Amino acid sequence: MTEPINRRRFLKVLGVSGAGAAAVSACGIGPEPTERLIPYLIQPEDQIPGLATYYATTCRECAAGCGLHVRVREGRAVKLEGNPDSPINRGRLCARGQAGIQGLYNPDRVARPMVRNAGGAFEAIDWDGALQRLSAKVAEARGKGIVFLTGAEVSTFGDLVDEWMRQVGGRRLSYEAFGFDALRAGNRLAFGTSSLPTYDFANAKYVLSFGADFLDTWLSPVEFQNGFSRAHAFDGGRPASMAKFVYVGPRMSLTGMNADEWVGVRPGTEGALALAMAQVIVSRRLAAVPADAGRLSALLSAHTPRTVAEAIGIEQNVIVRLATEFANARGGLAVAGGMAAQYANGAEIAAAVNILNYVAGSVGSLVKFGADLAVGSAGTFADVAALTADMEAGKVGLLFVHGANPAYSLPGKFQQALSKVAYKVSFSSYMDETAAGCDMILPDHHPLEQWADSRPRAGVTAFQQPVVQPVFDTRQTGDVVLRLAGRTGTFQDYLQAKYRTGRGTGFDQFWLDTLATGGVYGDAPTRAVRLGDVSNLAVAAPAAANSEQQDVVVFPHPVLHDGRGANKPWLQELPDPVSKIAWHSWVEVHPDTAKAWGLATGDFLLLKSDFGGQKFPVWITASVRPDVLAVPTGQGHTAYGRYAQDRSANAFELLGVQPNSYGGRNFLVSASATKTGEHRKIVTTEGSPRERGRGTVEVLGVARAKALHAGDHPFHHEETPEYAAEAVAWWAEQQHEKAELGDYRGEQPRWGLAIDLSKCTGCSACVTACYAENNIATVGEDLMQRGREMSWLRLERYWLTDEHGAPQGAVNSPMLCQQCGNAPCEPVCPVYAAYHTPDGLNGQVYNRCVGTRYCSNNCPYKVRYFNWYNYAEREGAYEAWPEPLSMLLNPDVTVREKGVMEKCTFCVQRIRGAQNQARLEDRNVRDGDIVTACQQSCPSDAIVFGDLNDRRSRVYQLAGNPRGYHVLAGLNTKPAITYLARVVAQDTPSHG
Amino acid sequence: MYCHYSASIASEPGIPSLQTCIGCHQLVGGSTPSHQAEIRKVRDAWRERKPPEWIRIHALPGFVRFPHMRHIKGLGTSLGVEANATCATCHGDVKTMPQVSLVATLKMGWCVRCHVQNKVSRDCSVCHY
Amino acid sequence: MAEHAPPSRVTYDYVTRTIARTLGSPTRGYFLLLGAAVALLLVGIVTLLYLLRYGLGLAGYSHPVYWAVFITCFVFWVGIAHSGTLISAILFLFRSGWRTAVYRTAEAMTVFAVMTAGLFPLIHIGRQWYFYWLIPYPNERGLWPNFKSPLIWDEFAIGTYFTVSTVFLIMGLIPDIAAVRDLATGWRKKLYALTSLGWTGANEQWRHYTRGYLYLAALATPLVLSVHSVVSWDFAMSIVPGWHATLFAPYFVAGAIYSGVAMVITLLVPIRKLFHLEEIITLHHFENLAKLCLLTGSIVSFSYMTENFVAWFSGNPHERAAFWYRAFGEYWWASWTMNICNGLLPWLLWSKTVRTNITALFVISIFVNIGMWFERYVIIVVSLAGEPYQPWANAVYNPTWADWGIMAGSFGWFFMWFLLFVKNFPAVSISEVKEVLPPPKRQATRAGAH
Amino acid sequence: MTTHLRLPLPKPLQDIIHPPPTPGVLGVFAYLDSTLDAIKKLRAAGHTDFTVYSPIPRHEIEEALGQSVSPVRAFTLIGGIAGCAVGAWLTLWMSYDWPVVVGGKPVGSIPPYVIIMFEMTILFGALSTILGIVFNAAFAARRSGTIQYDERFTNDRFGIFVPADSGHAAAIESLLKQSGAEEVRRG
Repeated sequence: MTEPINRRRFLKVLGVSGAGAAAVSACGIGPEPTERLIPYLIQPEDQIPGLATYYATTCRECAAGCGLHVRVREGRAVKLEGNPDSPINRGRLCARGQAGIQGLYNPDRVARPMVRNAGGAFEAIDWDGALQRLSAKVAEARGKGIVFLTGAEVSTFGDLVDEWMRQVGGRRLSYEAFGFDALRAGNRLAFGTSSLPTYDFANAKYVLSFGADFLDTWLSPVEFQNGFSRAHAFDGGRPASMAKFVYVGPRMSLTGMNADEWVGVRPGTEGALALAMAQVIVSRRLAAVPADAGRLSALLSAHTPRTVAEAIGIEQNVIVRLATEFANARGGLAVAGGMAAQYANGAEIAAAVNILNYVAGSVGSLVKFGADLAVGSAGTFADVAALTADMEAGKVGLLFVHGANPAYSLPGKFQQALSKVAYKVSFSSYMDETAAGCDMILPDHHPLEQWADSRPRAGVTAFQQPVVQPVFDTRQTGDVVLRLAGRTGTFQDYLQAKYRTGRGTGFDQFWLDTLATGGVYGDAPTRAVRLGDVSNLAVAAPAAANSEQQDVVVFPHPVLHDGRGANKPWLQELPDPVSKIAWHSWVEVHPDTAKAWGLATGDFLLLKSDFGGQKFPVWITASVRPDVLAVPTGQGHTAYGRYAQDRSANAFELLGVQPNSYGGRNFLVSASATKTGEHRKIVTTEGSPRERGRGTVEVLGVARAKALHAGDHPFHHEETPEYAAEAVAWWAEQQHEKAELGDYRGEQPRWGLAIDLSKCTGCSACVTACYAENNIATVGEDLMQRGREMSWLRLERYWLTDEHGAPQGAVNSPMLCQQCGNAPCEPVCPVYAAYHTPDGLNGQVYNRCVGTRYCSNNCPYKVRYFNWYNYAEREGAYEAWPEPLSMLLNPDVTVREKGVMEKCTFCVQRIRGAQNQARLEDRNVRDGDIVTACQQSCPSDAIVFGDLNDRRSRVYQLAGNPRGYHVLAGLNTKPAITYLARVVAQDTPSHG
Repeated sequence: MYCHYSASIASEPGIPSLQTCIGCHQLVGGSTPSHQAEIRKVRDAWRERKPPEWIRIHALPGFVRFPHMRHIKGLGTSLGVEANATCATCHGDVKTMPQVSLVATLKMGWCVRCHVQNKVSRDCSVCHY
Repeated sequence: MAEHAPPSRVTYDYVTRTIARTLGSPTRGYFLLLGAAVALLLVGIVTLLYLLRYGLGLAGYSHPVYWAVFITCFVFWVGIAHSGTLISAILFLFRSGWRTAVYRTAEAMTVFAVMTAGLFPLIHIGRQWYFYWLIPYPNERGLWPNFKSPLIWDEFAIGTYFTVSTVFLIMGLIPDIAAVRDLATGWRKKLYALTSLGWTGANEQWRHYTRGYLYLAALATPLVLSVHSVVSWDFAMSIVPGWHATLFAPYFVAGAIYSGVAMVITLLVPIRKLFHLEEIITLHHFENLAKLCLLTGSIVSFSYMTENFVAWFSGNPHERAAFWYRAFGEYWWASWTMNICNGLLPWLLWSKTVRTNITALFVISIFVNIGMWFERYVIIVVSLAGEPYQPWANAVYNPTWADWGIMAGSFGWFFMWFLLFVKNFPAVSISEVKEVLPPPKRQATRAGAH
Repeated sequence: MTTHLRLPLPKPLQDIIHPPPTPGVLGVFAYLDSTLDAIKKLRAAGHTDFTVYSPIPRHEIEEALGQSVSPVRAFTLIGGIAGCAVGAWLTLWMSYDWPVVVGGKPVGSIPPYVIIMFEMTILFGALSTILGIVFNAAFAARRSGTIQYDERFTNDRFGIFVPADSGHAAAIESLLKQSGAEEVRRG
């Protein structure tokens, strides 16, 4: 599909700089190739070679609408960072958001308009030709049914489409594979409004999630994680009061594994639990129950703990305990979503949870209606099902698809229906399943190339502006629509016109400010809601699957989500935070079940539902109920580019296409599970799932943690043992001597990091940030299976277990180079490629390294990674950056050659950059000038970087925190990274 | 500094855009025939809106960082060299060169010697990362 | 001073001619062997070309197992190299007469084994074309190697060892080359005339020669002990549990001699048969080699026990984990191969019947070689794969065709040189074998022991 | 009185390459004891600079000739010391030439450097020993280069060559004969 853009163009886009060398000299014996420099014809006013320019725009990888700062060097977007001004993500950015740039420079983008020829094959066509042909089609399709299908599109573009559809007598539908129909229905049931409120996690004193994966996929993950960590972390900005987090659901997701307690209820019974808790609260007057709660009495009395406990599958005293804790917290927040909102009775569950919030008095304080979320107004699954039916019936003459890929999430069914449509047009930037089934593809600009806005929630308007010139011959769909609608001007004009109204002369200033801040950020007034009539709410769980049928839960993959992330190598190579599996899908099986069926990890299990069958390799884990199997979506594409295509299985195949009672889709199906006898080595980065008391992670009960005072050393035993004391003294002496030699003379900073494990959720945003900042190669499935992944920063997930050994959440420990003061890796290097810098880093000189790999053997943290192949080799078997993907390479970081060792150096390029800047301004580097990529991205602010020799720096203070400890301190490696122990709610016994 | 507009503020010196060239060479025609011939090339290029291809003389390997601004600043303050003159330390007296050629090896030993002479760090990670 | 009485027909003349006969025109069998060796070598070369073009990824490495078969082979071959110098130098200083019949073979083996071992560090590094950066040569950048790195110690130790053992071999050869020179005819006479450096056996020559030889032996003795100690420090100097042990130097030296002696037996048995040297290399020699095997073998088994005991006794969780993994982890089979071949088999040698049974010795020596290869494999690969510090980062490593290809090549390379040597130079010392014979006397009075 | 002290000075090059043959008598012996016997007789008769050939070194011969200890040992000693010094210089000078700190160890840390020094000691010691042997033996070879020699000497025969002009030759021949030479040649 895509033509490799030629070198001339490449350099032009590049604006000519060291970047040329960085990208080209990747495969490097011998001298640099003679470069030809092609200057700009006319100097772009805002581009200075060697200096990064930041543009504010908006992330469109999901509907949350996080603000972006795009780092642009010489006309190339090289990194996506969070926009601090945005009230949504506050400068943080998740893995999916950061990978957006790999969508921009994706080698499998549709490079130019395409049309299906007589032979049925796609052939290129010029824009004018395509548009003429299309307007003819529109004319003849009038009255025959014209439908414009978009993703969640609450924006000016959406308005424009609506306008046009009215004009041509068509209609617009929006479709999200993981819609929030149940929530809306639930809110309708409970409060009579179908809008989605915002949830204030930051001020919650107790968080109770009924399946809502607010840290990975639910509504607005970055915002929620940021808030959650404030509430849940031991000292997350609030006076040390750790909000307990309880997760209710059949399977432990990324969100679930951050819980202090996991209540693995039988699927579908979440609602009963919520009501039972409400019943306890009301009957025992645990909270100031609102007056109108009286009308609940009938409903609640039918759901006493005693009556429902058995059905839910937990003891009633647990229900009572939870209810008491929840109410006594005075500020308990219960959220329903994810799995719980995807059962046949999802709406009722959502309603029940609303009731729980209501009786606990959280509605209005923590659950704010008014600032409604945009996804609330997206089309329901029922609409799409109806559309599919219409298409089947030939009632659709012309179909436009933009920002959605229903052919993947409604496999088979939608594809058949598609073939019945007379003419269908896709605006997709990639050849996805839907586009492949269309007659014409008019590739849209990538969100980073276009003008647009969106309203992620009431009161907030996020703007998009083009940050790079279009990489390919694409055209913004807005422009196309305007043209088809026979209107003049570009979409940009249309957009500006819209905001010009009522501003008059003030507009230009407004426009500049908006582009600088990335949007218009306001608060919507909170709207009070009253409890509706819920007396006949039926939360009963659907009948459990019969013996040979299995309950199968289909859940959204944390990073690939509904499959849209599958064409981005960063996301494919990012291990799933829970299973640590990458590059393929899997089925989660409880050890007991596995034993009963004689399954081993990697055996293939064929799941056959009434709608379809798929094979998944088994991952055995205690983080799922024994009577439930769980499979992620996202893989198994039949198109969508080299990284996504023909990879593992598509879980959507198992799901039905019939909307359920509330117009949503059932993600819980019953299927038969049979062992196929096939086996594969799963691609996982997981070594031992238990930490085995080797001192990698430390865990404290909350009471113990609160009892700590400054100067305490709860982990003192970890410090240097007696027999090493002398050696340490000797070492100190040497440090003194060293300070008097050459570059080591005088006062130097000692760069260090503090990582708070009670904040880290394991979301892995930092990992992707590291890939993006440091030009880390993605090695692909085969090599990763052989343990060749290059991830400088890995997240080690160690289960916390209760006395029965059942997992109760996990500790996530980001493991990266500790920049030891006494680094074992350094002295063993024969050529000083690994050495100690004056500012306390373990330098790694890539161009000096000969690749003996001794340093890695001697590294007790195992954080050094070796270039087994030349991952930058053009057309090489393991090429990591096929053009134009190479354009996102960071020009400040060397692209490592085959045969050299590489590792984290605390983003030394950023350190040097800051130092250069400071020197230019005749000042010293200030604390906070330097922010490492991982720190910058972390949604829960778990990572802090700074100078350990600067007593005023944040990191210095954190390093002195009594919860602080060094990993393997007993080896006297003197790490520069201080970990702060994970704190768990005291009444959850757990062994790290 | 006018042509390589970003040398003193950024790590990269910046290649003058053709517009920049023509800005002067519209008027400056050159004294000797050889000069005039060269300048004619520039003007033709401008007329054809086709940027000329410069051949890179001063090239460093991809794993070396040479922040221009910092060197200009450093040489400027420590040696008291006036900003424009600092260029000559590495590039030689370009304006008298009929054709630009290397005056220094631009090899590591050369860099290190200068760093040692000026008592600035020769720590590896200053240039290599 | 083991002067044994040889059959009377073994005279100076007999010795000269028997040994000279080994240089006679090669048989078809010889060419077959040589061909096989060269074929193996070619396999190695092709593999190496692949490694250079595509990178070390072709081998089985898997994080955190960053050293594997290549380094295993390196240590294996260095180990083999040790018995040679031991027999020729140390036993020379001890004046043990029985060494004379076997030391030439052992010494040649030493030189070729070091030549083989020396290749591996070059092959296994990531950027083989920059291997010379490990050499302290004045360069434009003004950079020097890091003498604190055990790898540099290695470089010096191996380099010295190769040089010294080579000159030692050549020194010993000179009088014998002269001897064959005086029997040879045609081009060979010319060749030997040149290589014998005008040796005539004049008293002045013997006078300096014997002295010099003595000093070389005196220098080679501490050298041979140091070399494998240094190799062992590659591991002992690191903090990897399973490597980091003060025991390593003596443990490795003993192991090296153990494997070396085994290899000597493996080589001598066929040579003796092929060249009909039964009268010169007698059972007595084999028995002595077997005793040496038994001694070093016992030291090795003792070291195994010590290692495990200390791991348990230290109470260090990481040490314990490492050795538990070694014995019962994914690689249990490798560890037990090592324990059985090196720990148990040598105990058979307590019985004289076994010691004096050539076939038995041959079989045992083969098993010892296998066992010693696995010892290195276990120490290197298993200690890394177990990864006791970061339980998250452990891995299972499996060698690939590239690993085996290079290893095969190394055997080809070694045997090629060895075969070429035995056909062109006396594989048994002529003059020294004579030395332990009673000199020809007119009166039948016993000669004073020399 | 030892032979090597009375070595003639090295001759001009062409002489070194093609030295004129030395006139003298060569006796071939089958037995060690008869050879020793002959040596004793010769020395008794005041001959000193004769050459004894033997297929193997025998202490009896050395004793009979009353040779002094070879000077090779001096070469070994000097070489060894030089090597140690070179090792020390390499390691320390190169460390401080561009000080780089690794693993919190001193820039010039002696313990590891001792290993390099040791290896260099051995290397230089061994090489200079070889040098010593070649150097000394070469002189010997020069001296006896074109004196008579018999190929059996490297096999199982002993030999004695006594340089002598035609005048004294006869006496020496008879002396060798009665000591038990199985063959006597004059050249």
